[in-house]
Amino acid sequence: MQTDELTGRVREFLAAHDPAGTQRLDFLRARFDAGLAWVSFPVGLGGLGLSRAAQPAVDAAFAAAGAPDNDPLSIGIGLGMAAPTILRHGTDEQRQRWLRPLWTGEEVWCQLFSEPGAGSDLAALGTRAVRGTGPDGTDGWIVNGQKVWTSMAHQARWAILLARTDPDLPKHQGITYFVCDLTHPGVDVRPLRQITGEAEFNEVFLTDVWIPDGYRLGGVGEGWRVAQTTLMNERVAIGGGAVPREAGMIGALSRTWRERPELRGPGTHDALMKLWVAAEAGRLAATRLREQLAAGQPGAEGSAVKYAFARLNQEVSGFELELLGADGLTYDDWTMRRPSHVDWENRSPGYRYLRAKGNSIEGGTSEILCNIIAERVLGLPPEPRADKDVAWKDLPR
Amino acid sequence: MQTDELTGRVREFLAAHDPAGTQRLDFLRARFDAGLAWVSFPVGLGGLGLSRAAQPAVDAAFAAAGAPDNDPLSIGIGLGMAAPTILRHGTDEQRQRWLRPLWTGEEVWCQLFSEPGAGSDLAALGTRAVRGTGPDGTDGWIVNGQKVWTSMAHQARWAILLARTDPDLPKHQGITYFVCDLTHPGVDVRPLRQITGEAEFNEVFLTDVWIPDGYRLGGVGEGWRVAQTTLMNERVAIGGGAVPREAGMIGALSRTWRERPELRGPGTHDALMKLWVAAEAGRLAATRLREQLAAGQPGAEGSAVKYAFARLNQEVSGFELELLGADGLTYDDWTMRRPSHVDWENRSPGYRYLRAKGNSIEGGTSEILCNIIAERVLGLPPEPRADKDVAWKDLPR
Amino acid sequence: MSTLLYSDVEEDLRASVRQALDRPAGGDAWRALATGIGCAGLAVPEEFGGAGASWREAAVVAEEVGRAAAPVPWLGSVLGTAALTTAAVGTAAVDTAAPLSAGARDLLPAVASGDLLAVLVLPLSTPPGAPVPATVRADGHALTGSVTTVADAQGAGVLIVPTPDGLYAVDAAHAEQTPVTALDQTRPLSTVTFSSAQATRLGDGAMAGAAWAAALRIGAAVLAGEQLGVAEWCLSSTVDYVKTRYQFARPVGSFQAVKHRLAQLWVDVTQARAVARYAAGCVADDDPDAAVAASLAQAHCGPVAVRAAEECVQLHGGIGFTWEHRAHWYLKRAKAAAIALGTATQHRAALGDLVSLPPN
Amino acid sequence: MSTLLYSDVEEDLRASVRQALDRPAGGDAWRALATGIGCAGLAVPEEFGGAGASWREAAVVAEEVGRAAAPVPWLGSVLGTAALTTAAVGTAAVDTAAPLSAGARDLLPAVASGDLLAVLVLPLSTPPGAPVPATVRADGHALTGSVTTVADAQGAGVLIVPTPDGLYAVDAAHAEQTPVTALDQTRPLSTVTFSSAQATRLGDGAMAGAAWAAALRIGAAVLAGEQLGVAEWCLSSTVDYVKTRYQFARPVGSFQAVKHRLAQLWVDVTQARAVARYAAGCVADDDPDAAVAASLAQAHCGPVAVRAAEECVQLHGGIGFTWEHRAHWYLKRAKAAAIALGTATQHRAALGDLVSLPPN
Repeated sequence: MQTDELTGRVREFLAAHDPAGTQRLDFLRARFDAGLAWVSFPVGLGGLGLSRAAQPAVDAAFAAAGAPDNDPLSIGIGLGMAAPTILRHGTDEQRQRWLRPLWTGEEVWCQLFSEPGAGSDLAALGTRAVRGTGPDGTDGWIVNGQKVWTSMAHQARWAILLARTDPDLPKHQGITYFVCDLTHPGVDVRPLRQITGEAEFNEVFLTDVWIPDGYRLGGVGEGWRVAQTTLMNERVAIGGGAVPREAGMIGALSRTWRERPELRGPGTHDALMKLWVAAEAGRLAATRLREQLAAGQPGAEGSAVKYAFARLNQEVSGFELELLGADGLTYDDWTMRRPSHVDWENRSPGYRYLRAKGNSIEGGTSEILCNIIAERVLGLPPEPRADKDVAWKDLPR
Repeated sequence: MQTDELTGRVREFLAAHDPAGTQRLDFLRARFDAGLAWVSFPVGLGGLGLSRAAQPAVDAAFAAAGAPDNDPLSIGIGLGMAAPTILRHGTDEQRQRWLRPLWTGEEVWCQLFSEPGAGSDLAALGTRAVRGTGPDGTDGWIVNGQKVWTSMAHQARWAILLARTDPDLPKHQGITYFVCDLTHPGVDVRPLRQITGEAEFNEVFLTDVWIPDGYRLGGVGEGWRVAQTTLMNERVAIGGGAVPREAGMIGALSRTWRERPELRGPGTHDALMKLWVAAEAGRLAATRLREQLAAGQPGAEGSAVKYAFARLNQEVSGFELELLGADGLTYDDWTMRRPSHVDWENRSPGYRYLRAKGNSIEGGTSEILCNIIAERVLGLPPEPRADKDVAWKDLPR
Repeated sequence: MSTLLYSDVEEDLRASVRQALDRPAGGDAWRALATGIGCAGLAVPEEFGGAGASWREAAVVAEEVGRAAAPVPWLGSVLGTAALTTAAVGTAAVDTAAPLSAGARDLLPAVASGDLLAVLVLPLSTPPGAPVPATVRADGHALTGSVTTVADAQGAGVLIVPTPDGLYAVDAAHAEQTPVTALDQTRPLSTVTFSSAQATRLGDGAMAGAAWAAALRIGAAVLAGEQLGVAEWCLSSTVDYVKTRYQFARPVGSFQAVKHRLAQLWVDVTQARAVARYAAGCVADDDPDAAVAASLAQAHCGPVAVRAAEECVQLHGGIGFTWEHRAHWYLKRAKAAAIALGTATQHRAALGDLVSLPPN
Repeated sequence: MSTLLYSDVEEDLRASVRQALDRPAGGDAWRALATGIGCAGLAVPEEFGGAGASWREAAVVAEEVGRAAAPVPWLGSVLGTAALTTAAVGTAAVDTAAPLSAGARDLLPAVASGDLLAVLVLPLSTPPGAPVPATVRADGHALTGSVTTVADAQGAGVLIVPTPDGLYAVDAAHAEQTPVTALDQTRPLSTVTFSSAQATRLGDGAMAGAAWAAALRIGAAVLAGEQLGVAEWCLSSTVDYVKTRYQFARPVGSFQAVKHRLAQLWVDVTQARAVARYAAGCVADDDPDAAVAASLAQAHCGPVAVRAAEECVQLHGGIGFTWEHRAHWYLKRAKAAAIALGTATQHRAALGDLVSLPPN
């Protein structure tokens, strides 16, 4: 489909559904049904089977018309991780059931992967799912375990869940991928306060939680393979459009420098400019990666972009506090909140400093990213492994 | 023995051997025979059985009297590595034969340990020694192999040598420690030019070199244990007395900064001061280590001092070249020479930059030092090892 | 140069302090420290009821306070006591013709006993070499003005106030304090405001300058001890953690990248120990090199503590990012301490002047 | 903003250059490059016999020159050609009312053909934003004066000499050259001395300034390509080496500390590629952001190349420290290139002015 035809369709849709005169949810459902939600998805599932490259123009046209959006920042896990996995590994029935309310935001999703004992080594997870019979007499699974680092769990209806269905197999082989209904009994979501004072994340305790077998994504024991779709989408997500110069933390720092000449000192200018250069280098590298992806050149630079982003955020925010002197000794607010996403823009420099510490841990630690780059990009040999052919239950821990 | 008595002996010796009126070699031999060479060595072997702490006062008294010294910089390997090993592991006959001319400098020593295939992993060395009969019909060893990074080999009479006597044992167990007479046939010393243009080091090719069994230090197969004495002395050697502030490369850099104000720029001052602080921190840490050793508190900081020294030298010399601008683009002399030691003082900044690259390789790479610190000081667990119980000849390489 | 090692007396003191700070929360750690062990009087001359020890011992206390990230006003106490002692007995390193202060001598016994916490009213971010600020003005025996981000003042009994015109003491009850939300919650900050507050004049402007300079220098040296303690806790707790945390069926601490980072951190901590000891010794001896030593210590130990705390959070993985784990207190304390009494950058600039390496 | 990717034409060019530089020593690599492939005329407009390509393509050539650490005068050629082209056709980025230079137009065809190597007479260490130096003075059509550490001049046919009074061309035979012992033996340096040397006046002082500024900017962008090539060779040769070098019965490249260092280096090289491409695109398009892009490229790519070369030496262990192994040529080239056309520090200072982040 040509760009012309696509923008024509958006125009038609907008003509038929006046954003100003339509209920938000009705509008979003209609947009989904018209295939104008995620245009790279198949027809009938909110898309038109186009390339991903066609999406930004569509979103821009809706935004320009003042149409409501689906608050993508708040439902990022559903959009970015659950949806691609359901699309690729789900049955027709599962896709029909879950994708529409996921996209409209009626149903929020979260991710139950990490565990206290399985962080970087996710495949070591120990949450158990054993076959059982449900309240309605159907076949399914009884799940017990503890998950952690679960953002949005307190607002979510559904979770994608990895659980171990066979502890006698090596760790990658005994895992199965489920969708868990968080309204079922036995799900206990507790806020997990972090060093910023907030609780973006939760711990989720699962006690005899019932999951119908129809909520399984992929085969029994195929969970690790299915999870690769989810994780790849997590790491590749580096935003859609081009980022302007001085976006992000370097912008805040540059503004501080420009607006508060009294903070400038002889020893700090070169350090500031080092960070400015690093920010610009990171921005251009991300831009080049986007061009590569758009040109169909698969680049492994996604891990590099995430790694560099964490490093830069930590350096910039650390420098800013010291530059600020007296103000760097203060904090805005230690109140425990449960925000739906990180607010880099409106919180204080102290918050940015602390929150940035998470950037090198969440979604793959910087250490794991370095392993990935070293082995998958540079082709360096793996380290000797002690966990390849050992039953999960026999692993040292 | 009290300090008074010791300095009394030196005074007596000097009265009996006027430095001005005695041949250098005669003077040194007499000093050795008087037990005033290395006073911590046993009586009869150049010493008086005193503590190491007594040495600086003796050396200072001889220096003050204008006495000739044994040019310790040029015979450092003999003094620092061969001598302690001969003393600890040699027979009485070996000690009597080798220590006196070693100390006086009549016979220069070098070290044949490293090989092209055994650098950091020294214990993997492959130079072979097999039992044989010498030209005089005595029992001994025939040695074949290649050694590398051998300073002073072109001037040396003797070498301490590690060779493999049993390839069927795991790598640490089949090594034997020898003294090799470099005047024997089959020893081929070739200069090894390094990135500075000089050849401080040599490659030594050993082809059917005869070593009498009487030149073996320690038991057959005990070579790795014997070598620990040698290597420990290499790494602990961090000089005797206190080092003044701005000694070493930071001094040269500071002088440049003070004498050439036109080189100063707004962005470089903080970088200069970072290096000054690092140099001073390294100096104080080495001073503290010396105090610990003098107080009998065994410190593992020796590895830290060497690691930090290499890091600092590389950073300081790299910064100096950039500070110098046009002058940093030049070099003093690419002529191939064979110096007996490193000349940090009189060569150009470019030489210092290049030569400092060797500081993190020679005498234990910085990577190996980090391993030592991590495992022996911090007690971190070793990595999985593939070479522990495998015969040397079956190791992957 | 005095020794860089710890004496047996210092090791005994360390053990006592560590025990006092290990007590379950609820006990008054500060009272145990100040009065119980007698830390408050450590560096006060015996003639004023002090222990007649020195800032070397005070730095050992700081190491333990840092190691525990203890919310005790040790830095505030050191700064106040340093100013008072300087006013009472002078200092060789500061050229001042000011007569010694009878007022300071009167205050010192109560301070030395631990009954009276004297805190110096200065912005915690004051850099080295800064002049006495003119934000508080004296009108006869009444002070008016305001100072922001003052550390440890909330439990103070007496506030020592340097002004360009003179050095004053104000009963803490006569000042208004507004708490500041601090990045480092273990070291409370407040804005201290005087509204014609009744004050005792301890000395003239020259004495105020001398006390101010000595306190900044001594504070920087002692703070380096605290930073060393923070770094040591972070390193050792991280080493302990990675020995027992398994991922990929191996202890995390067996991975070489982790090992090398911790080894390099250990090298820097080892240097920090030497540098902090040197600074403590220099200020204890009123050595001519004290200003260099203090700035050197801040330039080195501040960044080492921050890096140790950052590595601690990172190498603990997710758990290190939680409020529940102790790591975050150390991170915040290290970062705030890196700003306290001047950043490393500011100390490097000061060093340039002190050792004749001018910026241009 | 033009694309940051390489076009197919650029990849073909790269392949040709790589092949030419791979030839066994002895062949005239520069002639093969300049004339055989036509690199000399790449960025010269077609009307003067050039290929009418751009500095983007010139930067691709520089990448291959860097990757081979080839002793060819590519940087000298770029600087000279940039100055001449600017004089001949002007530049949008530099505000100059100077008329276009007939003399430059006369010279360009021989330059474009590769028959005449035109080299700009400037000290290689000239930082960004430096004014035209006054070390050479014109008296009528005779030049007198001396310029140190000029790169690649020893094979030049014509020397382009900017002075505050005007832009001149001097037959290389009319200048005296004294070779300088260079740290980087792959890029010869000399001191160029004019003693009443006969010169052709190409333009006035304004044109000299415009040509000078354009050459510095273009040179910085193209040099970033060279630094990228150096870094890429160092990274890839090190990766290859640690895959096959066994110590402790394992490939050295299987040790995590080594892996992480190489991964981090790869991240920085990836960024260097984007930054160098951006700079090449900006100077090719005479983009208003060209000065920022060129200084950004030098500030980033210079240090990355040095670090890559240093890691290359270190991770090769002993063999990397020998004269016999190629690593040292890259180390010396990277370090000298980090000084050439201004250090990273100087470029960061220049950037501060360009992007309104003033030092004080």
